[in-house]
Amino acid sequence: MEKILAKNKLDDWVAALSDWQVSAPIMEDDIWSYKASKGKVQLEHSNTVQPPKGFSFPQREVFFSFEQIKGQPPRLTPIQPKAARHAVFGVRPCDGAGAVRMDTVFNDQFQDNYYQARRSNVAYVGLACNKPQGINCFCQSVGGSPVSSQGMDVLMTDLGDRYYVAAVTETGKALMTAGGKVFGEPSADDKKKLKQTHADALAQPQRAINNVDAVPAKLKASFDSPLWEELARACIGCGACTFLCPTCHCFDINDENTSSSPLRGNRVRTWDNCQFPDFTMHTSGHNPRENQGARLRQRVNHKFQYFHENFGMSQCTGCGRCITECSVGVDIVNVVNKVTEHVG
Amino acid sequence: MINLQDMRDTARNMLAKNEVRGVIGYRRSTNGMLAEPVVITKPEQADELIWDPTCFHNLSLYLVEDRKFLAHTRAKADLPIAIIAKGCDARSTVVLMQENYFERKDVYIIGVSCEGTGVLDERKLVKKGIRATNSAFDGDDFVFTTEQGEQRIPAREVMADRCLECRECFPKEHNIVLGEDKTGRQLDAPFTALKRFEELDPAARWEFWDHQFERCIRCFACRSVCPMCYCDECIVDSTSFPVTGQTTADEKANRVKWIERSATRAENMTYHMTRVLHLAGRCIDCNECERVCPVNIPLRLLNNKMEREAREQFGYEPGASIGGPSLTASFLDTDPGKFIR
Amino acid sequence: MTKKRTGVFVCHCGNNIAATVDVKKVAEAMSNEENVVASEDYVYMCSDPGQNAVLQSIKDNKLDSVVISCCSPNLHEKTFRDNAKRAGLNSFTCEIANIREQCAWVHKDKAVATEKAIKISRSAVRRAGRDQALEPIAVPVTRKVLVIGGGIAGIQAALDIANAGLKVILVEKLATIGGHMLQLSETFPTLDCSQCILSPKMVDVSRHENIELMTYSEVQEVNGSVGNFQVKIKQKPSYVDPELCKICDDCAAVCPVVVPNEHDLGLTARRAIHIPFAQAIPASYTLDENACLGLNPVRCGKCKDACDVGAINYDMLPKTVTEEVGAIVVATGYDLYAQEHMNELGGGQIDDVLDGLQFERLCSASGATKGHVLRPSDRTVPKDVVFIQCVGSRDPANHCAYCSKICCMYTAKHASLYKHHVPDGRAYVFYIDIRSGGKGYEEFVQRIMEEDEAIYLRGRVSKLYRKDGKVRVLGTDTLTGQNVEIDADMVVLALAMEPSKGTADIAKTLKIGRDKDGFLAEAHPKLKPVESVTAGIFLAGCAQGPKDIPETVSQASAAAAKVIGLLSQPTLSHAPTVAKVRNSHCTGCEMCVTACPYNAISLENGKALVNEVLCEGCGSCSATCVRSAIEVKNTTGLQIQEMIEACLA
Amino acid sequence: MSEQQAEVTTDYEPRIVAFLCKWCSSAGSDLAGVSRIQYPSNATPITVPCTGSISPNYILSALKKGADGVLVSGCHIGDCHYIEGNFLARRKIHLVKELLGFVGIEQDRFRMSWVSAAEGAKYSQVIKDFVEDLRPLGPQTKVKAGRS
Repeated sequence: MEKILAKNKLDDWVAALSDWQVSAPIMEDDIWSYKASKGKVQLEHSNTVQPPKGFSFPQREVFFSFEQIKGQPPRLTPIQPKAARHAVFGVRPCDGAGAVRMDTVFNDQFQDNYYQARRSNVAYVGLACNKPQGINCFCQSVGGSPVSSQGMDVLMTDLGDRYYVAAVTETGKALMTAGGKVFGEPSADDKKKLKQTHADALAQPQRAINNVDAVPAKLKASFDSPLWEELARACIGCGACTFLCPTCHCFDINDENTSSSPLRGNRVRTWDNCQFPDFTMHTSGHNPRENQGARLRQRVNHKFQYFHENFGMSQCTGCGRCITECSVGVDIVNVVNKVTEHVG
Repeated sequence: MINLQDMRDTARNMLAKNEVRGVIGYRRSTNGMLAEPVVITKPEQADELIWDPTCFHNLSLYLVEDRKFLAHTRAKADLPIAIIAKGCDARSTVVLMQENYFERKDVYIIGVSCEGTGVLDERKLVKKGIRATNSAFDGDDFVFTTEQGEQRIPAREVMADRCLECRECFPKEHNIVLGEDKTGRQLDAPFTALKRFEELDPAARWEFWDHQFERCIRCFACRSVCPMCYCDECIVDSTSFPVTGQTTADEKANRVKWIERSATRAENMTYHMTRVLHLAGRCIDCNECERVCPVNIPLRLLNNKMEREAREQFGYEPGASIGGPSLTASFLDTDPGKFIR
Repeated sequence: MTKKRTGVFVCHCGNNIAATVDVKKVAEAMSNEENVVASEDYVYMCSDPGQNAVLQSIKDNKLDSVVISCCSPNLHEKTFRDNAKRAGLNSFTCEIANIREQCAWVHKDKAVATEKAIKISRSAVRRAGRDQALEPIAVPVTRKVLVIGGGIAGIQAALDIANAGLKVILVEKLATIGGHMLQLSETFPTLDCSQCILSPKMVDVSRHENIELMTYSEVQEVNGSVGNFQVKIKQKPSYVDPELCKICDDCAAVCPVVVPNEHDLGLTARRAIHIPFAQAIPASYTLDENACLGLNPVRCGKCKDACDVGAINYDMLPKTVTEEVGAIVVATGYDLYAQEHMNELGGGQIDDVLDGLQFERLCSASGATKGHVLRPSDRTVPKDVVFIQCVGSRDPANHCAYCSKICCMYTAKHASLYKHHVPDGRAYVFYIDIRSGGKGYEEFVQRIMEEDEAIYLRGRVSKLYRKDGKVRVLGTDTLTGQNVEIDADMVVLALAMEPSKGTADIAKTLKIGRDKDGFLAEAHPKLKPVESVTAGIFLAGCAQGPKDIPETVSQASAAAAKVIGLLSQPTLSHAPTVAKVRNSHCTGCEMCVTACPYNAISLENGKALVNEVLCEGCGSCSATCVRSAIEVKNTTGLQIQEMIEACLA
Repeated sequence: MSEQQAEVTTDYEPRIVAFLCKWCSSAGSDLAGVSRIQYPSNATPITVPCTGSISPNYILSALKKGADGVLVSGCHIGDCHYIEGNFLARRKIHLVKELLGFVGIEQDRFRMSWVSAAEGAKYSQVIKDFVEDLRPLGPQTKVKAGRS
């Protein structure tokens, strides 16, 4: 299903999605973030600081609550995520690609019900990038494209005063069907303009990872490279890069007690972060990744080598957030290029 | 004006003469026009050093990293390490020495005066819609290179808030210093932003902070970038835990959890409030925490509040003296006590 | 940590607790606590059967910790800890939940009081859940005592302690011991000669083999704690060797410098080289370096030349000694409130207006006028003398709020002495009321009124001024309601007593507190009147508050008894609830070192190190440490956190 | 992640955690008991050695665990059993109080008082006043952790 939507009709479409909670990027506190749309959606954003991954993988997920009364067996109360259908507008192709990777992780071998319960209720209405969103975009280096519909349910392309709207999945079709008459049919001219816009978008210069196909092997060969520590010398060990990454999915599970006698509390999953020192720390105090260099290597190798070995694709989708938001200039493109350039 | 060549020559000479084992400074990053911290150890690297309005980082953090690295590797440094330090960086270096984190002789401070222009607040530039590929100091202006050519902007329009209110842009504590002492050239009165905020009534203030604490994602960038947050284990929500041969199983099992990992408002709030209280009298307003916050939580207001209380109620100026007592470890008979019933 | 086995014992305290708190319900609620394996209630937990029940339960249930929910820990914490110890438990794993004073006695509603008692008890259970077994710290003691102040209080204390076989160092700021008592003419109510009763004691001090006398000396620094103080004492040079000095007065005879004599409160003069008074101990001259022309033979050197025995040495240097002592008695005495403060009474500017001590010197046979009462301005015999009581005392708005206690008595004595010297003179006494509680005191005052015919006028004096060679006294007699005007030849002010100059400094040096009036604070107003708040430091005499000689002597002997008791044991036991450093977390920032009021923390290899003997366990360090690298044992952050939870559950 | 506002109940009783120093305020509260001076039961005391030992974390923790008010009470200035612990506390607590007010938490939720061992009546008055001042504020939800 492919349609045309006049820009001034966008709000009408949103209004028609009465069964859905609609979120879209809004500018608040000087940053773009996904927020409930309140009826108005304006897709003039550069990419959001936080990717939309939280819709299906929130920073905090309560698995169950527990209670242990003295002399009685423990009582567990499972908690399931509330199921509300959620349409997220303005998702950029890198983040769509991110969703594909997250889906892969949480459904491989074991299906994560908490993730799935949320994910199955989320629809991504993407927006192609006619121009790179920032100076650190490099989606084309990691098998993506600024106009890709990967991971999307609908892909919109800005054609000036109108959007070219294409359904990607059945959910996407349903979303568009709900809009009904707000859409027009695309003319041949529209189709031509779409093609041209996409071609132009692909031709926009981006940052590049050199010889990307050889990267996994070269990284594998560089595990013991002294460069890791050198490149991480400025790293302050915060978690901004991974918390903002559309594909980082590591988590921690803790019991958060609300009472110690009787023992009561919740078992909670929270995002974890390979850049934190205690991420791989053993009880003994031994830490196999004992310095920031090893932690940087983990982040980069996971994206560019291990994920490749496991799933045949780069985990990194080239959104550039980890570069832009790094306060001390740690740059994943630079790191990959530097480390691999010395390997034969 | 700071002569970059002087800075490079100083670094080069000291490294060549083996007077220091490294120089902590700035170089060009691969992220657009921004500078990034670097530690150079060879004389030939001196030409990598730069000095421009994007040199906003407080490099004293890397003195902390350096000491941690030495402690971790059990290495003994026989030479000092040099640091390029702005007024604020020098003050935080003083606090670190006040707290014995290292000794004065271990550090060679190459002071750089901000000469009253301060450094750039990148967000203000973005707000102005300027995409630049280079930036430079020029008198009271910053000069940016953009696609449209050179763009000259009065520094005060895009300068970091802390620089607007800076009382001491000249690094008093130094071994050598580059640039002129233009102390007193502050553009806004100290605590201007704070005063503006305090005009809000309590309900409005709560609404504001409620919203801010709700947004925190607890990436700990604020803590990680702070030179004063050098604790091996943060008492509120640690992402590290020093284990030694003497650490008992009991200590490992029974750590005080003042907050939980969940990034909910109450937890976030407790984290930030504790941090602010622990920085009282130690924070010297480099405002790195606010700069690095990916979601723009205005942390400076909180730290400023404590700074002003310390100054006005206790006559305490953080980073003023290496030998003086710490704010919360000392008291005066004249400390205010009217609030006590 | 393996889980604790805690027993909870809830006391009814007869009906004291049980009337407002449902004790059964408290015991039942506690039995639901995770660590609690036994929870009982009993009518009187502190009684023998009650204690035995606890004892039995500890054994039967293999308890490792107990909580007694009862009265304030100030009353029975020791009882129950000792009891727990009898059962083989470590006494520091016994906690008290105060459900009487802090709950049952202050609330009426049984439901809410019970609920609060549960919270308090639960909180104690949590604390006990993480209590460590601790052993008291044994501290060896130094069997030597420092007495500060060589007045009657210090002398008495030093003699008592020395007689018990302990070594004493007696430190006196001035060149002689004796203090204010030595300035007195006669003492009330018996009118025996002050010098005559004091001098033998002073000689005893100087000859006592256990007393080391350090005059002209001040305590500069005190470190350490009970049993082991390190004191630094600085002795000023007297420039005269007391061993050689023959007190022949040849030196003073040639000394060209004349200054007021402090011993006579300025009523006489002395030379720069002088002996404070004839019977001074040590019996030696002292060269006042502030008055001397320069301690230099080129400038003067007359005294040195005059001294046949070569006792004078201009090159004598100050001497600082460090001594170890086990206990300290502070007897730094009083000073009179300065006349300068009394603007309404001339502010010290009117001739022939004297303070009480000056009058003593006028009456004293060894004094300014060789025992003849002559007024200072013209050396005539005063015929009308006005004595004014409560000068500066009992005046919270302008001067001292307190009663100086001895003025009623010594004014009566003054009036009497005056009348004995000048039988035809008239003695007027202005008073607010007469406080004469003491053995023979009331009779004494009555005798002065009736037999010596002193004229007592109830009222205050509003103004003094000089007129026609007399002092015009304007006052009121509140009994007749009439204004009174007296043209007096002399006026004597019974000025308030205040802590001696330097009391604030010595309090700071010793790290002991002062009360609101600046006197040294006793640890408890009733039960610990001679102890300071710091263990091992005791108080004697007027430094602690105004008192007369018998009372001063009693307190000095009491302090001595305390010291003797303290040092009669070979070791002292110090509470083990002291701060402990987590080395892995300490960065050596020194904040705790700065915050510690006891100098108990130092840096050792870049880490804080607690001197457990000095540490009092106040926890100032732990609240200051941003890293939680230092905590007080059995009051840890974890315990407090769990107690908070228990209070809010 | 928003938290539910605690429902306003009609029979609201403020819950207070009262940190009392062992030597003065705890003894003062004992005296109130001995004198049988009645006061509201809302405050549960936790005895600590000295106000100087009270870490700001204790205060934040109490609020986070749902205390409607927190009281810190110790010896009058100059009377500290540990000489200067209350001086250190006065400075630290000032900062805590200012910070709480700054972020918009009602200033009346947190209180410090000096109550000597002789001031049983004052202790009861401090509690009475605190409870009365807390009542109109309703339950404290701002710092309280609201978990599902």
